[in-house]
Amino acid sequence: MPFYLEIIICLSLIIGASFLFIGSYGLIRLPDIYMRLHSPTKASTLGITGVLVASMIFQSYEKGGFSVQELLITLFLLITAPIAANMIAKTALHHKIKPLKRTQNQDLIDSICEREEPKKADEKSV
Amino acid sequence: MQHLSIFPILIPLLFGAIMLLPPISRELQSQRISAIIGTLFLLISSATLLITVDQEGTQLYALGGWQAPFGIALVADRVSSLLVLLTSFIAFAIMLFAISGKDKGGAYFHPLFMFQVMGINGAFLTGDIFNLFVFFEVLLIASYALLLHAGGKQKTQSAMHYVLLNLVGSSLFLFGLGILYGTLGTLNMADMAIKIGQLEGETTTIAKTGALLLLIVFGLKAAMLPMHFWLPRTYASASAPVAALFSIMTKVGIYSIFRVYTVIFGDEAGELANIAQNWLWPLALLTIAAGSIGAFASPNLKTLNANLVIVSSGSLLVCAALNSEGATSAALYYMVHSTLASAGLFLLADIIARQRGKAEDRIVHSRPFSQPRLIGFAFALSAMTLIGMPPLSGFVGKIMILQATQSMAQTLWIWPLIIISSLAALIALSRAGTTFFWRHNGSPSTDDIAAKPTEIAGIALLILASPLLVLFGGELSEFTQQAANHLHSIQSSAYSLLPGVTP
Amino acid sequence: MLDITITFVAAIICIALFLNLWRLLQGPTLSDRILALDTMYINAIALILLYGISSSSALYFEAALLIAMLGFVSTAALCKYLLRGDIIE
Amino acid sequence: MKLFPMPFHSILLFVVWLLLNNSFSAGHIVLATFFAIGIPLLVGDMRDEHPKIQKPWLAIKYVLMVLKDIVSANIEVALLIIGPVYRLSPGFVAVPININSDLGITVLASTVSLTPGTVSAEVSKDKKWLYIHTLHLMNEAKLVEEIKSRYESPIKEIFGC
Amino acid sequence: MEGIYAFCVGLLTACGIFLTLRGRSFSVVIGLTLLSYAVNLFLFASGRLKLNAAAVLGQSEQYSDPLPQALVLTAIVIGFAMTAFAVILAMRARADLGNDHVDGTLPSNNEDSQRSGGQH
Amino acid sequence: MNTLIWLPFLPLLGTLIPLFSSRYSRTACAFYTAALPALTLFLVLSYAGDIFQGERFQAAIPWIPNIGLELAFRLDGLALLFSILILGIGLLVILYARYYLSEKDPIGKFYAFLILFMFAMLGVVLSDNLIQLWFFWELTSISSFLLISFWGHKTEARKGARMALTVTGAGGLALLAGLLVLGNTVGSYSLQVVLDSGDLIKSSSNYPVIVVLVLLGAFTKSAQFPFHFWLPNAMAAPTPVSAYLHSATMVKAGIFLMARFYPALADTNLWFLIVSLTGLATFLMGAYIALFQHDLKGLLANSTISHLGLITLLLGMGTDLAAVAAVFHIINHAIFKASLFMAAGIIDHESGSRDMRQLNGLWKYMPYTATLAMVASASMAGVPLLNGFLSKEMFFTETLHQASLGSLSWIIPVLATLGGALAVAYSTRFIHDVFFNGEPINLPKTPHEPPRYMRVPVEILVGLCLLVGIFPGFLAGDLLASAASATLNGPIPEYSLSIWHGFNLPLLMSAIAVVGGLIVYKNRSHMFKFQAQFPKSNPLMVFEASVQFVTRQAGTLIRFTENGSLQRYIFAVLGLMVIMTISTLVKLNTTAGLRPEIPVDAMTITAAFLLCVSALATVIWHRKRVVALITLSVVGLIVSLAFAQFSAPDLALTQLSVEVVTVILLILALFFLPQKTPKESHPRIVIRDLSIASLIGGIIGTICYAIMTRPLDTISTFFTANSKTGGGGTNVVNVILVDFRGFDTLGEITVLGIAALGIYKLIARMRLFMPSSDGKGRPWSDDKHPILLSVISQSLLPLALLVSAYIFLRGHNLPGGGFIAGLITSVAIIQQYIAHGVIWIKTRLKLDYQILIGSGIGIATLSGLGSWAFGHAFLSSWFDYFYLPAIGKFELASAMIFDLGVYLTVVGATMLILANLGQLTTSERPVLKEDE
Ligand code: NA
Ligand code: NA
Repeated sequence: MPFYLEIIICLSLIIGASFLFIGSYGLIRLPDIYMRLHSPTKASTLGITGVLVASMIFQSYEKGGFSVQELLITLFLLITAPIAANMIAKTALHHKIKPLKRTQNQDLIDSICEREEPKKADEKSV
Repeated sequence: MQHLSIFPILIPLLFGAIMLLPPISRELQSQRISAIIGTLFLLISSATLLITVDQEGTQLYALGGWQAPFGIALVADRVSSLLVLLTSFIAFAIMLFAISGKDKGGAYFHPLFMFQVMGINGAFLTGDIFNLFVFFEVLLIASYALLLHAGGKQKTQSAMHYVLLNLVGSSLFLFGLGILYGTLGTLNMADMAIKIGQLEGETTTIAKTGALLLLIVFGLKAAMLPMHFWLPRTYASASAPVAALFSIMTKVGIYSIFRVYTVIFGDEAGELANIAQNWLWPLALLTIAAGSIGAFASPNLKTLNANLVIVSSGSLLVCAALNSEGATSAALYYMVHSTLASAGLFLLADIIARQRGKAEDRIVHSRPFSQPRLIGFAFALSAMTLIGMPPLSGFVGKIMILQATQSMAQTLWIWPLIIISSLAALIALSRAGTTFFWRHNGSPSTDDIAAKPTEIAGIALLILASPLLVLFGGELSEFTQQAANHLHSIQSSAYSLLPGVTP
Repeated sequence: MLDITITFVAAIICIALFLNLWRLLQGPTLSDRILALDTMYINAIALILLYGISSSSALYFEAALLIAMLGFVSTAALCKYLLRGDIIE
Repeated sequence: MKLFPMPFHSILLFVVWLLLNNSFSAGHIVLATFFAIGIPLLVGDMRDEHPKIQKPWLAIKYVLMVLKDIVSANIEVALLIIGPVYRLSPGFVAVPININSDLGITVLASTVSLTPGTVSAEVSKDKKWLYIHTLHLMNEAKLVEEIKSRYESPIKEIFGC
Repeated sequence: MEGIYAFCVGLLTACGIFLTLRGRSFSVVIGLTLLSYAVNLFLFASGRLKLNAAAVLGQSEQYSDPLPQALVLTAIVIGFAMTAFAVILAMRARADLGNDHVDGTLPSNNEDSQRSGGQH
Repeated sequence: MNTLIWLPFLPLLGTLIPLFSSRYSRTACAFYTAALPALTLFLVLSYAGDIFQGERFQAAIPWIPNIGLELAFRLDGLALLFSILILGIGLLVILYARYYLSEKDPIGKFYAFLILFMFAMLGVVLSDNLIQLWFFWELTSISSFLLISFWGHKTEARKGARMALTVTGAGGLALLAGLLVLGNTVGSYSLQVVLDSGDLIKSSSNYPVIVVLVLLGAFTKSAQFPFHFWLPNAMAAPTPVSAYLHSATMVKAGIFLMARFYPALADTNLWFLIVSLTGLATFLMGAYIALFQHDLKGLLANSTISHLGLITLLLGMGTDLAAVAAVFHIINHAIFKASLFMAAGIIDHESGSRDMRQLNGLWKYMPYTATLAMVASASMAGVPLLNGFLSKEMFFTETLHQASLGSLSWIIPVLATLGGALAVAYSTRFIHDVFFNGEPINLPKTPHEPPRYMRVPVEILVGLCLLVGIFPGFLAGDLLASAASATLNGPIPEYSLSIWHGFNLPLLMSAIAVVGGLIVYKNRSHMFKFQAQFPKSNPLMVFEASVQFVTRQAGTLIRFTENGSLQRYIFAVLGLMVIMTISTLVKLNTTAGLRPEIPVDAMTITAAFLLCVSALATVIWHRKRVVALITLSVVGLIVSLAFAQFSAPDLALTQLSVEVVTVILLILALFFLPQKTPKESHPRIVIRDLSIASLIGGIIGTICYAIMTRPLDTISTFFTANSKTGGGGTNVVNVILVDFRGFDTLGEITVLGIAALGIYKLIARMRLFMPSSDGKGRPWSDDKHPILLSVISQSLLPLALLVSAYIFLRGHNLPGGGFIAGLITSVAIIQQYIAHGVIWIKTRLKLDYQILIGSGIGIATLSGLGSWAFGHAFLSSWFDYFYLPAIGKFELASAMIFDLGVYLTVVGATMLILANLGQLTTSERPVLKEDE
């Protein structure tokens, strides 16, 4: 395998792995479920893309043709990850899980749960 | 005919599948007609198979054209074809019974029945141990579904135990298969028989654990103590045709024990020769005892009959423990006899329960029967068969078993138990019979509960088979003798079942 | 170089999986656990692809694809269960 | 019945088939065509009516933009995660939306989830509000404005709703 | 590697067996599922472990034993069918008998079970 | 064929006659019924001449040679004697019963049972084969059961019959064992061989066993002490039955057995001790008890017991003359006892009572019957000029001619005299209490003479009493001689049948007996008072109570073992498994084999750690069900990764897809199950379960390790070698599945299909628990179909279908195949159900899942059947490569059609399960079709 390819593969692998790691790390580190949602949804999608790119290049080289199958995985993840995040957020909200204290607009949570339009600030104060 | 050996599997499979498809799936009547036609075809082909095997010897059928041990082979020898014919016969009789209305009360009765028959026949015919597992599962899953036919709390409760226990059993089966494949590297039973003798060193010990695991699995199916607990409640709660069909299911376990422990772990298995027998001895005898005690304690006819199934299992296990041609021959005869008898009584118990109003089949006084003569006659025949009283078939089987003991120790253990179990059956069944037919109050029900002609025909086929087994006992026992002879010689002539390899 | 990178990356992904497991065990809410499981699916895909690279085999792609497809369904079903109890209605 | 009830999907399926098989051989092109026609016919009924893509080029442009945003979103979020957590200031935001199609709303919500620091948490019953959670909420009004201008309007344009 | 593998199989078996011995149908089903994982891994291992040796002609230099794999595949499918049946039967039992105990009756003199009985 | 073979079967044929002729008239029925027995008797008698000359007739045809059973009959003196008794008295009973039974009684059934019994008895006495003898022996038990319980609506009849059956049945089983041992000892089941092998038998170590077992059979049947108790309770039978069974036939079967095996078994100390002492005890006890009976038939029954004891005692003595005396008394007892039973029946019939405290002074009302009865009684008492006297004289003589008890041998004649006295006493009571002794008390009917022909049988029998008593040699000489000779299997001793032997000790004993008997009768009031001190124990009650007791104990035991606890049942299975495997595994010295292990890497450790922790977490949290489900998913995921790592991509794919479907299924089910599991296992149980679980885990782990580290020589090389050339595919696993072992796969999809059908059955009638809130009491969300999920799912469906097509088509050559493709399709459809709900799908997806299953299995089967057309075996595959312009080379294989069947079944089954389960809560829930 030419050196430049190896470099590219390694780089994408390392970048991918870093993002994957950060995604999982955030899952541990962030203080509430709503914040944790962000980390795998985003960091992981990019992370997996990195690994996929590495795989694509590697397999293309190995087969001597081109291998773009891996794109499909990315496609699937891009389509589904937001929906999964949305579903998980819905469950958290449905279970009335308290967000971090300093979260802004916590008063919205009731409306979100009821899927109503947001109550206006002035209405609330009345 | 070239494909004869696979007919007993394919016919029920195809009929089962066709019954799921329109137009047959839409009408109960057309399902009934095709079920009768299917079981009749099955009966004819099984009988033809038996005759062919008897005349031309063992029929090997290499599925997919792949010769054993690489492909799956069906082995129709005297043993398997006899049991296949038995299955087909009771299937036909039971189906005759069922089409009078017992097939109502839930969907898919007929296809499930067909699939169960297919599973049983497959288990008898296959020569491959993993394929045996598959057919075990076919017959089990069909039996689970059939057990629940027509619903009711009782059924649900007993099905729960039956299903979960068998799931554990299936797991053990696979563990056992894994061990055997991991040590022998083959799945064909004849090939295993050869390879088992070639095992060396500690691999032998590992293979032995596998063999014992299988013994547990087969023992569970055969209701061997301490794994018989599930049977009485399960059989007693099943609807009549299902319980009747179940009467062959314990025999599948017994058959597997004979197949595996005389063919693979038989006399020529070197260090692993006859490993099951030491375990079978005490367990078989205890099984007889447990069944007899259960028969004594049974509050109703179905439970009583179920306990007698346990007794018959115990007796058959004794034959397996005896491990001789005579014992195997006895077992084969006894198997045919006891399957027919208990199937017949399960069907009859349904008519009895139906005509006795609220008392059902409990052994308490009740209103009189609306067909006392017919039912009484059938019951008497049934009971005598099961007790083992002449002139019905039980006595021949019993004598064959008693004659099969060879040493003093064997005799001292087996004879008293067999005899006491007969006495227990005698007492229990005579108590049931006198109560049913003579302890009455009130008048017969005026509802239309009389046994219908096809019901009578089904029961008659099963019950009247018994005197025929005695009348033609000479021929039949000669056949079982030859079958036993064959079974015990497979191990030494295993290469004849393996066209794919040369010694 | 590729070998060393693969070992290194594998180690990182393994740590990531440990972290997911930690979250899965820790909870505290069911949503957290489902999220952890969902993340695990993604890390597993990465691991499979990495294994494919290290063993120069393309046979593992389908497994990764299936995890991507089916993992989502199971996440969605679990969430629907928490929301509605009845997932098919 | 139309031959291509779902033209966008037909193209997608055609491409995906070739991707899956890593092959542009004649045989696969035939198969890809077969599936591109066959599967939509098969599942044509299993769909609600959705607006068609009116401006394909805009759609492609939009996709590229989102891809770019995803990359930056990832980096941004990664930095936020490894940075000091106590500085994060999360918050919920209600974004008023004005898209008349479920598909459009879904695309918008997905985009929002994939892009910087936001996750779509809920859509109100009347489909007029998209609730999002932000990891680091600095300026609510600006965020709402950015979502509406950067994502919502192109989507409306693409689907013409 | 074989040691770790065997340990995992053993542990899965133990976990499965323990849950299978519980009293509530759902636990038993979970236990049987774990047990079937163990069974499948065990059966698979009877062909011995090999790395980079998928039994696809031309894709690897050596081939792992394909036969146990085929067996496990069959076992997985059958296991699925059985588990599915058991699960639904558990539901049915709950519906028919009013509780989810595998025996259809709640063990007597048990405060815990009585407390939970009122929950539904 | 020899007519001998037909002898017993003629009456059997006759069993049907009464059933069909009873519709005409009772007389006609009796007449037709009697025809075949009469013919049989005629045939039997036709042999008599030759037999008296010392000939023996035998005939046999093979039946079941494997068990030593042949259809073999012999007609010798003993058989002739018994045949004449059975048929002769049988004919009289037929006539008698015609008048005895009332209009209400089904006479056809009665006669049928009677003839059946006659057939069985004839079979017993004519048998020339041990097994056949037992065969008929058991038939007598059954047919007598039917006769005794003829009035089954009466409790005593039912219970009495059951007791008789139980006791004689038990004896029959012992007899079977005895006969089998006997046959084994001799090496033949032929009676003649056995009879000729007396010495061999007696010197065999089996001899005591044989004697005990055979005698158990004989004693139970002949109501010998301590098995006598069933006989009095069998008196619940109609009197004709008693007259037949309890005088001449059934109870004599035991006697017959002892006589039959006399040459083979008798004449040893053991035989003497058992037989004569039992006989003596029975003789005395029966006579004593007879004295205290108030019931006429009770008296006769106990007298029968006593007389049977007498005969047994004679047979036990072991001398040839005693045997002759025994045979003679068999004849005499049969004659007088049958007539007495019939007389008792007449009295009962005409007066409505059998209680001797009510029956008094009947002489006035029925003098003719009274005379007959009195003659017969006198014979029973052993009064001279009657037949009973002769054999009793012989009996007394024989008691004097033995010395078996050594210096105590005198006891036997003394006790015999005592028994004789008791016999005189109860006979006197029968005569005096019934026919004299004042006026009848409260009889239900006014007694009168019976119908003319009802008396005829009695007249004949009483006539015989007199004739034999007066002309013994002329009437019974030949018969007795030939019977005795057959009994002894050799020449008979010198004896004289004359009435008068001069004044001798036996005559004195007779005199003492008569005088003593009269004295006893005179002082009966004292004796009744004495007897009244003892608590009355009804054997029937005792028997019933003991059966009840055993039943109860059995019930208790069964309730203890089969306590309905699945946990215990599973534990039993596992316990057995532990015992069996550990007992083997301890012999495994080295766990690790010689096969080199794969080095460990970080990835594996991580996966293993994840697996173990999740599995443990599943166990620890199994009571929090949703959490357990999530950890279970992790386990499933790791298992698939393990398959992937160890070179099984197909397995990985399958495991993954099955995993998801399983999780969905469990989630669906969880809705209807409690959300949490209560903590209910006792800590002791938990520890027990933990121990056995760890044990089994350890065992399985050890075996697994031991196997993996040992090399294996397997048949699999065949598959890799032939996969491409023979199966046309490069994915060996798939080729095995669809070709080499396609039959397994066919079974497997059948299982799946059946499971779906079964599940449908389960669901169709399910009542529902639908929780309105989750485990923590939170109400469910009102968002049924989240909008984002709905929209995305619609877009995913075509993609998922494409992927499943891809997986399907590549399966033969690369990982994939119909099964995985089917699961992917199902998951995609399920996803639509989850996202959109049932109603939405219902209007859009018109798939009948049942048809999918049926056609899937059908297609798979038909693809296998296709090969028949080419003369190949089922499931033989074909494949070929084709060339199309522009497309190029491609392969078509029958295996793909098979795989299509798999695909369809999987989709059908999975969807039938999941969709119907999902639909439960909706208006589309499956319901039972009306016609099913
Ligand atoms: Na629903
Ligand atoms: Na539902």
